[in-house]
Amino acid sequence: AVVLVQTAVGKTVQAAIPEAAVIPDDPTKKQGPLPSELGTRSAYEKPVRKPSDTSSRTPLQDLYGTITPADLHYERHHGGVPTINPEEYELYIHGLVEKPMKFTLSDLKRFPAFSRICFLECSGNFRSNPAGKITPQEIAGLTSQSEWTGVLLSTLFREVGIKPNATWFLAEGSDAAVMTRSIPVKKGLQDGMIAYAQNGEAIRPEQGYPARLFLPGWEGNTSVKWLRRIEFSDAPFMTREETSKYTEPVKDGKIRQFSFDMDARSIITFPTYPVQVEKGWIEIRGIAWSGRGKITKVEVSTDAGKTWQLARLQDPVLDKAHTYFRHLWQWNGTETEIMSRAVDETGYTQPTFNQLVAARGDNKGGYHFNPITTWLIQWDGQVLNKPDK
Amino acid sequence: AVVLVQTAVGKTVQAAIPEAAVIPDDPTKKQGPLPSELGTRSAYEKPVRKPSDTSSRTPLQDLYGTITPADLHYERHHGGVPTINPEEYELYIHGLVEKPMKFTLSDLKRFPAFSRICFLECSGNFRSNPAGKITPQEIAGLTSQSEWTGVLLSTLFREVGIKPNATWFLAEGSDAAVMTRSIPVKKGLQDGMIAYAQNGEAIRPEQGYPARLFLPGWEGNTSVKWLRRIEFSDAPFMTREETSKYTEPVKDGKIRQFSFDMDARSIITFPTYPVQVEKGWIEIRGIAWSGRGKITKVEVSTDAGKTWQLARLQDPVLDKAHTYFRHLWQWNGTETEIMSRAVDETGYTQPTFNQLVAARGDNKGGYHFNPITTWLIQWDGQVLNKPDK
Amino acid sequence: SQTTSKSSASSLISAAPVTKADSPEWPSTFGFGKPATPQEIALLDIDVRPDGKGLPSGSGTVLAGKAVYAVKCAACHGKTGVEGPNNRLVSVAENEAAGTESNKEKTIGNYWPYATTLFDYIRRAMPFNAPGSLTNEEVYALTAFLLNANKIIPAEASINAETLPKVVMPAQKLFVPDDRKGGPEIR
Amino acid sequence: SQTTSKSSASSLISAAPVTKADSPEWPSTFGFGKPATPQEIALLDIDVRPDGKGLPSGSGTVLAGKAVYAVKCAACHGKTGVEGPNNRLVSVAENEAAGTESNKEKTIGNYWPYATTLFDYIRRAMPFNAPGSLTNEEVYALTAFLLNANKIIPAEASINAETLPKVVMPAQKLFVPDDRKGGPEIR
Ligand code: HEC
Ligand code: HEC
Ligand SMILES: [Ca+2]
Ligand SMILES: [Ca+2]
Ligand SMILES: [Ca+2]
Ligand SMILES: [Ca+2]
Ligand SMILES: [Ca+2]
Ligand SMILES: [Ca+2]
Ligand SMILES: [Co+2]
Ligand SMILES: [Co+2]
Repeated sequence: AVVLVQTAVGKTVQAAIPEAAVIPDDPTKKQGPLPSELGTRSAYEKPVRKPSDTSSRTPLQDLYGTITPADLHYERHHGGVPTINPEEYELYIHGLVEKPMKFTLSDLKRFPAFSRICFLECSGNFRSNPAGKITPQEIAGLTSQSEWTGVLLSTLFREVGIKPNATWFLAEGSDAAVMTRSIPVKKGLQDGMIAYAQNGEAIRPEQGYPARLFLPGWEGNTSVKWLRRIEFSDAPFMTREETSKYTEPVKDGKIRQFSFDMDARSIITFPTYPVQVEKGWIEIRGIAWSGRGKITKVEVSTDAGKTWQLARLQDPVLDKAHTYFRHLWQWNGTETEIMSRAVDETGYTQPTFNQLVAARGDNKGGYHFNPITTWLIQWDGQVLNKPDK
Repeated sequence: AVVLVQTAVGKTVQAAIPEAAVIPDDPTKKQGPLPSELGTRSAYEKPVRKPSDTSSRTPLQDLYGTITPADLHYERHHGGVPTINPEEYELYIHGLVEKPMKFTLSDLKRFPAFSRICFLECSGNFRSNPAGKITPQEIAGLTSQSEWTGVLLSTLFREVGIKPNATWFLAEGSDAAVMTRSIPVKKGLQDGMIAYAQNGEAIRPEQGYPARLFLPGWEGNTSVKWLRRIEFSDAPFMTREETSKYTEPVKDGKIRQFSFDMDARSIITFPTYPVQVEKGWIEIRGIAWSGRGKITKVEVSTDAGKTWQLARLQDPVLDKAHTYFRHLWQWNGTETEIMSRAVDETGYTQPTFNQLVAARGDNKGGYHFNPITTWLIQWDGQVLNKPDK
Repeated sequence: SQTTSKSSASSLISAAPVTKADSPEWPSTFGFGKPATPQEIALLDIDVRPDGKGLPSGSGTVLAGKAVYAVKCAACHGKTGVEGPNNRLVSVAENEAAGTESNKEKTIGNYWPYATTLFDYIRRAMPFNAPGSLTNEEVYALTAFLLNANKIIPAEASINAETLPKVVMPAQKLFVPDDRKGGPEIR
Repeated sequence: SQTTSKSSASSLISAAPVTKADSPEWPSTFGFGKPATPQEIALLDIDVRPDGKGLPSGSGTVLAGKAVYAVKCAACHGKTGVEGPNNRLVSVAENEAAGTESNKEKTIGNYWPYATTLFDYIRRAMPFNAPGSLTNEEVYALTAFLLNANKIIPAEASINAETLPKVVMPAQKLFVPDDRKGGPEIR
């Protein structure tokens, strides 16, 4: 992993783990390995996800752009990662359709294809730590971004002929949880797709190999992986994942259901715990995204929220995509707090923890919890997460 | 690798190699592996580069989008891949500057960063085969695309203060070839960068770990990898790679030098040799790119060049970037030739082989050779490359 | 979007259409894929809806469910469905509002809006280490047992395709559709 | 580009500046990095320009070069620089234009525009399997030997920092700068 080193003068920026590797004193004097079939990482670079029993989190603080390397894409599944033979794979589409059909993987690839760079995020993407010793990976590592390629649902839906009373469809996976979610047909027609490729290559097993549903901007769980079946219906199916899970208590004892859209969010990924910085120029960096469209601006505060300044956004700023932001700041060595907030094209501004609690009741955390993340810069340059309470 | 399978009815679309893997009869009845630190490819997918002694080519026909997975990025080097300890890495900038400086990798990462999705292409990216049994990988696999992140040269140049008479700089690598190229300062200021990251993670060893020059749209060799030194000068240094190599004989016995820009080019990547297709709808797919800016259109001919139709371009269409094109075609089963040509925002149209030979003299192939690639569809659906002559 | 230009080397710059969605000009069918037969579909079509559609024949009692539970479920969910180590299946303070500090555990009794979901989920996903291994009778019985343990149905109830959709779950009235719409308001 | 807004939850949609290049508003120096001393630079500064800048002291003769060549180069480039297996170093038909069918091999004699490049390249990259291992004297000698083998300098010539930049290479007159400019014309 990229770790942080403290040099003599205290310069602490993302740097790599040194290794007792066999390296020449002077690489210009020794011919290196010849071209190969597959490249590998430098032995000095060991980025890793952070796995638990149910998920594995992307090391946001170790990444430099918006594409997540496929092997670092976050994982979340409910019955482990199934092994599926692509030769035997079939997708069934039935229910309220004119022509119930089944498609092999080759069939899916023959249809006109579509690609987009888009984030995916688990709606349970929030953690905190009372001591502030928590990294961006631990707080918000259940989001990643890829270039997805596949066939649009609108293309497949026309092929099977959906009936006028079909308003929802069930998406079912072929994992051990036989994961199911009910999806409004409208979303499918708008921008849903069946993705079979990720960052140029076949989708990875953890991301749904050989094919998954992909619903841009919606909570990750709805983009059912290892998709084996789509059934059209005139009502939602009320599966466990859209009732017992992926719903959230809100005000007045109510429980919010079918909360698909991922609200706009941002997080600073540098400087963050466990970095120690020094006085002078610091480029504050992070990512911002919204499930409702493009990010229009990211504001950064370096004085604990008193004033806010516009961060620079890295183009291209894409629809429903991680957008890199950067903000140049001169730290004078006094203790302060830095934070970022995203604004999307609907005019939504990422709220504070207290704004969320005020709006939703005393349920702190849970699904769709997207508060501003604050980082405390101590007098000695040590960065800590500021716990919300 | 993704290979092509001939099913009973002859459907032949990119499909994966079956393996004698231990897979459950029904993946819904067996819990799969839990979340992990690093993902891997499906055991059914084995894309590989095609290595020679001096280069290794990206499997263009196996890719689905515009991002090249880092381990499949093409390789070209002149002394093998050096192993460089990032803790010991230093970049020197000197010559016609106010302040000769050296920067560690951490120093480079502290400067304001910049990212862009951009192709890279070796100017020697052309091969042919008299029997037509040649894949897109073999013809044009010395181009790949990544999201690159680093520091802009303009930022570093201001830091060292370049003198008014500095018109060129030498870029020198720390590989066994101690690779050197002379670059006009103007290009450096325009959009040059020192890249230390690729597709979100640290740049890979074959691509210049821990830091390389990156000159958008220019022949790959100028983007010197494993960069150790930049020296400003008032004239080019006339290194071996810009005299004996990376120059091309043109008309009247002349030799063209400092031909940096990569001319607009496109190649169909599906259907191509060794695919066999069948009658009916076929989505013709490929990539187009230009070193001079954006692709404005790609035209596809399915009648051996008699008529041309506009292909659909996948947005976002980015500056100096591989742009995916797709064209829907109904093949009636008669023998024909299909081909694509790219047009860029300067109005340049990718030429035919004969147009290039007419313009440059009888030197066929060599550097900066970007002819239209033609694929012959035989009566039985077998696709062959049509050799140019 | 398939305009034909006869020029052999046009120098006009004209923006090409970008692929935003599929096109109404495309054929109404590409002819890829095969018809799925009712028999093929039936093998996969295991879902159960709140109105009972999808429920198989058969039935189960609380008593029968208790026996299956002890053998196949208790190890993970606890002797009485409360102890864990995995998800609590039985509400301990069913009068307290879901999600409050004193009743953080969301269970069948206080959080599940439809009884059919229980049948559907157990059949597709449990036991966690042997999913898809239960008979329909076992699933009916476990459903009955868990509904009774959560004080939703009486001990003598029998659960089948007729009775299950009629069970009204305590939490159903709490569920409201998402009212977030983007825009300035925080919801 | 660092406009300050005091709003705590602004709902105005305003396009933020995008990072296209570095900004003139940025500080003239960030203070990262360290000064490079002349001694440090000298250790790396091995390039040689056509005007001779960068050439070290020392010299070499054709005869001395012949001896070094036989031991350290001939295995890869052939006994007389023609046979290979690696790049041909000596022109066999130096009167024929470079790149023609009958003389495809581009060599020092027919294709290299500057003699200084030879010194620079051999010193930095050859022998391929032991780059950076030659003394300056050896490099001068090998340069002399290869220039003579290509009939560019006489057998008795000595090559040093004075004489090398003055050697006029046959191919120099052939080199023209790139005239491609984009636009419709094919060049
Ligand atoms: C080997 C451990 C294990 C066994 C045995 C097991 N379960 Fe589970 N059960 C789990 C886990 C783990 C989950 C959570 C799965 C998830 O969230 O994806 C769970 C979830 C559940 C849930 C959903 C709880 C909720 O509130 O959403 C129900 C209901 C359930 N199990 C019932 C059963 C029944 C009935 C059996 C026996 C037939 C059983 N389980 C056997 C581990 C087990
Ligand atoms: C182990 C093999 C090997 C040995 C020994 C070797 N060379 Fe080379 N030489 C090569 C290869 C391979 C290349 C091509 C490198 C490239 O293109 O990147 C080359 C290229 C050259 C070139 C450039 C040719 C051109 O037209 O661009 C010169 C000059 C040269 N070698 C000189 C020498 C001299 C002088 C020696 C002895 C000191 C030597 N070589 C020893 C393998 C060798
Ligand atoms: Ca999820
Ligand atoms: Ca310090
Ligand atoms: Ca190259
Ligand atoms: Ca056929
Ligand atoms: Ca059904
Ligand atoms: Ca120099
Ligand atoms: Co939700
Ligand atoms: Co060139």
